[in-house]
Amino acid sequence: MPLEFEKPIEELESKIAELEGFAASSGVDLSDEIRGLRERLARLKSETFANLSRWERVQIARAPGRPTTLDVIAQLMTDFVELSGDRTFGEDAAVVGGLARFEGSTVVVVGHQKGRDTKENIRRNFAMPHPEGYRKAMRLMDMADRFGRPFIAFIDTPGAYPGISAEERGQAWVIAQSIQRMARLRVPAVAVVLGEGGSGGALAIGVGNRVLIMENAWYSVISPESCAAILWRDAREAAKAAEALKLTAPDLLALGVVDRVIPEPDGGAHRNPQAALANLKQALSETLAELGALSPEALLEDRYRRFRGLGQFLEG
Amino acid sequence: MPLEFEKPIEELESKIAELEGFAASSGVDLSDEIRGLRERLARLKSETFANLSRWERVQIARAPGRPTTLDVIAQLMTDFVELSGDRTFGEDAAVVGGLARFEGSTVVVVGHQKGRDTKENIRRNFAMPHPEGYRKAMRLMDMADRFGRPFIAFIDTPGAYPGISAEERGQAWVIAQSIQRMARLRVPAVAVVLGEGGSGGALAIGVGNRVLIMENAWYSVISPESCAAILWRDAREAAKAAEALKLTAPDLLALGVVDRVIPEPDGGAHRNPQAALANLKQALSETLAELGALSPEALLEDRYRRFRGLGQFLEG
Amino acid sequence: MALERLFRRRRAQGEARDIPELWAKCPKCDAQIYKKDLEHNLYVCPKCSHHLRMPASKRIEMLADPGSFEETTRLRPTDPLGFVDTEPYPKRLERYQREAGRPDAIVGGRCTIGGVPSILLVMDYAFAGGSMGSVVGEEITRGIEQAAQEERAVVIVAVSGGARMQEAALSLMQMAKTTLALDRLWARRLPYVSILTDPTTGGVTASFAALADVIFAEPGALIGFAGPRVIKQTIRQELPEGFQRAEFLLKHGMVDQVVDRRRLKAQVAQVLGLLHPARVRL
Amino acid sequence: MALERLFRRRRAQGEARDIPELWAKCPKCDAQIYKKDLEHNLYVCPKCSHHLRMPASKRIEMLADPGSFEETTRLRPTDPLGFVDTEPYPKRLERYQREAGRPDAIVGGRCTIGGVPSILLVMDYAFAGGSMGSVVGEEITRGIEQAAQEERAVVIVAVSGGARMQEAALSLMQMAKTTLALDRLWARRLPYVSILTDPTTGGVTASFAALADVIFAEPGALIGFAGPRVIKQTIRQELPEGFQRAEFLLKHGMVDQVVDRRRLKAQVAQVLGLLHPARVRL
Ligand SMILES: [Zn+2]
Ligand SMILES: [Zn+2]
Repeated sequence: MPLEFEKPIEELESKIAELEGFAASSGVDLSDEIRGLRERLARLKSETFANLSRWERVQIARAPGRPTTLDVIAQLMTDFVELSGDRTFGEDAAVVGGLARFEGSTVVVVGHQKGRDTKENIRRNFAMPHPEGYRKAMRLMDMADRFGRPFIAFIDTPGAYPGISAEERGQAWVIAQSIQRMARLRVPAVAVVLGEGGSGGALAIGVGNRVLIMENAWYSVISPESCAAILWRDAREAAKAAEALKLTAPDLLALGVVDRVIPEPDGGAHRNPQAALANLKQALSETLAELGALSPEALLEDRYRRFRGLGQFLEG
Repeated sequence: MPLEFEKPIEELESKIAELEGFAASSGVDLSDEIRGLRERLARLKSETFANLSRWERVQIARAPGRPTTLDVIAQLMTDFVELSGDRTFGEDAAVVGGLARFEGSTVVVVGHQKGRDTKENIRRNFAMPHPEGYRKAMRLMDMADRFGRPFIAFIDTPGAYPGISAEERGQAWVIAQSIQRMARLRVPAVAVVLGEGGSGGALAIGVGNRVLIMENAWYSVISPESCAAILWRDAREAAKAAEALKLTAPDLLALGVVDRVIPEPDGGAHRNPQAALANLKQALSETLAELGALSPEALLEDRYRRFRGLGQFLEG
Repeated sequence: MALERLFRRRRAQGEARDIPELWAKCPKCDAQIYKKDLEHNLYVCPKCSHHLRMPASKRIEMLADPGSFEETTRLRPTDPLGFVDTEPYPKRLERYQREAGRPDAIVGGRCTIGGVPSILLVMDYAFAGGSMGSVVGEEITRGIEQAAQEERAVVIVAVSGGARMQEAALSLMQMAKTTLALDRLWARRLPYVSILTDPTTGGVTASFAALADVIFAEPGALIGFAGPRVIKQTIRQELPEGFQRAEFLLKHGMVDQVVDRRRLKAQVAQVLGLLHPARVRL
Repeated sequence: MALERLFRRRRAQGEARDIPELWAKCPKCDAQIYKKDLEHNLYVCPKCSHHLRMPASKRIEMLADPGSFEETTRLRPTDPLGFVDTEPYPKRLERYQREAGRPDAIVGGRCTIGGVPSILLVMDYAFAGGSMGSVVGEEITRGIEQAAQEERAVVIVAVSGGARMQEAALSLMQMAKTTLALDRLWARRLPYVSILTDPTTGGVTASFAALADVIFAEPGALIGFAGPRVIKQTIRQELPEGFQRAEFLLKHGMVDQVVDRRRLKAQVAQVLGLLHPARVRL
């Protein structure tokens, strides 16, 4: 199902396909006309995608078919061994992680995991973790430290689960602990915002030496809908909230919240996952190479300085 | 309520008291007779207590009125601040702990806690911890390390709670983790078996550089009742099991499982808690002074060597 | 603080009503309390011990040793995103500043507590519900760094609706910044005590407030990550009695003690005395 | 191993019953399985995939690369307490040794697993239900220390009713000893994989078996601290279906994967390859 702003493009694409089919079956030469339409399509795409509103980008970030953490691992890594559980309370399918090889070297990976259909989404609680999911992430951080391997976190959550069960088991506590644990990693830590970066639930695995973000991902303190519900008292004002929150990749790069924007193909990663993942691979590879040169102490200090500098205020 | 073997003593004591009362109110001089009876009492006591069977010691270890962890803290320490919770799941009243001063210096203390009456015993689950109790203990170990203060553990449990709730939350895992965490302490660690030392539930906080034991405490891999139920298929054979298990302080000293036996007054600590606690204080004081001279690395190595040497076997 | 704001607003509206200014009503037991008595009782209802919200300045009076407090907070907020909702963020800031009488939702500085050299940081609910933006994050971070440099303990009184929406991702980053700063205390073995008061939710709970060596909560305080309204929307049911209250948190292992405000100073001083490097041996 | 013990006892009683020796019955689906087929299928029922107990020697065959295994375990038990219940401990030991064909409940040594230099330690249920006394604790400890010295990975197959009563407190101390030994692997970043098989309970679960970097469990294996009988006595109710089974442990976050025995070698080799220092970069 196309997103709202994708509809004209999809319609034009299907018209072109129809004409091509007709030309092929009838033998009528329509190559000039088709070429013209293709140019028109290219223009329409670049106009649409060059001027995406923030709210449209949020929709791309949530688009079905957008690569999830497990897709990224499957495509960019080998030898993945999924590890489960927090050794304390439970296994949380909203967070996945384990060991894998990236470009031949062992890394520890973790990420929020959305479902690819409704059934899987229910099982994975729409990638909204409970405390045990974050404790699993912390266990994987321990492992990265233990074996001196880089830690890579993929962020893709609307937020930590806001429910009774999560509060009972210390959602706030575990998010704080996970932030602290990740800050203490003595190995290179990279966080990549894949799709949605919803608040503390995202930041819990976001304390990288470098924070990368896919071009159409969003990352902020609150979702546009919740923000609109509070400030405009109307969740339908989400588009306005998205604008106000400056939650897109270019915004965040300007604010220093992220370090690098990973380009997506026209229309977003869901329209061409392979291309998006190739860009992600390159960015990851370059980032890990850069961080690989730093000692554990330098990595700690680098991470401290990175987050220490964030915020804007006036000296009194 | 006196223990079985205490009854003749208690009866003689009350007879003497009666005579003294009669002598005082009537003016009849019974001082010779009373002196004679007192000598007889002393002989009876020393005969009884010098020849306590292992099973009788187990009963003393469980006697009502025997000092509990909180009694020890209240009597031997000052400025106690009780700390609660495991920051993960719950607060377990079967384990208590916190900060306190011992001889003017800050220490971190933890211990199993029995109730002083049925109501409190139910609240404290008869000192049988759930996983959250051990996680509380581990949090206190973290604190001892964080602040470079000695860690003192008082052992007094029939065992870790054997129930569904405990198994669900990883009783085996948390005991293993607690053993490991305590082994990693970079500060002096002392464990004192106060009363009952039941199996893994006791050992979880028993990985001290030194392990002390009260004269009438027991410490073993299983309680005499459970052992009897398995080996004799009859829990009433507990006395035999107690003999076979060699679970008393002198036995354990001979095996190298404990490093020092803290004397109790005749009849056991419950008959004169002040005297027992004075002995405990001296032992603790000397032990901490000895360990205080060691560096963090030396403490780790000392603990490793201590436990590394335990066990008996033949080279093949 | 709710009461103060109420009175200030009434004055601002020019209503000359003497009686309501002298008396307050306990929101729990409805008792009419003479305002001076309430203040003397540290804003705890003398009838039912309900803990009313306490102004930040009174918190400092209560916790710092008399005469020892020296304010160091001084940053002012700006508008990094050009945030406009129903009104521009700078307008809101002006109103908050007027209402709270300070530049942002925090006040703090050097002091001693029970004789222990400390940095005391107190959040102010009167300013935008104690929300955390760049200024709060930076002041907390500076306070912690200063404590590390000067060998002081850290005491933070939290009260907050969470991270401040109008600074969006920058507010979120304050969670990381303050958390990372806490590690600077470690090497010097300096203690940090967190006091959770009504309400402490969102990004403040989920960062520095939850990471103290010792955590005290005030009786009845609402404490959590998600706010009750959000949770109710999620589960579409009423929340259980006592949910997310201090006592609930104690039961679930998240706080060390629920402490009556009238014992709080003594309790904090005792912990600092036990843990500050200059005091671990007497 | 239950089947083997069964057959051995029958032989000992001199009964010449050929048919039962050639066939085994799946305890789950009651299928009659030709014994050779069962062995070829790694003691997994070909009908219902039930995992039957597997002899320790077969475990080594399954996990070690062919021809690579070199046994190092060699200690013999003694009777440190002079333990007598219905019979003296030395008598029991003799019987166990006869039944299991080894001196105590463990066998292990050097090998490679998927080419990774390893120490493989396998507990033997046929010896006193895999109970841990001084010999098991010492062999595990030596194996771990040896791995640390020789830069080998550690793989332990656990099967145990718990600590051995007849060595009482010394058995208990093996929990600490083995746990402490594991820290020797840390400095050299050597991986440790634990495999929990049916049953793993008591002091073995609550020490080295639970502390691996990666924990695999076999389908349907009973795993826990307290045994089901003890728990039933405590709660005086029936235990829920599936309680303490491998899948229950996975759901409760205690193990990384429940792995079919026929995939186990590959899975272990993959983990070791990812984590052993000589193999983290290819
Ligand atoms: Zn009231
Ligand atoms: Zn079968």
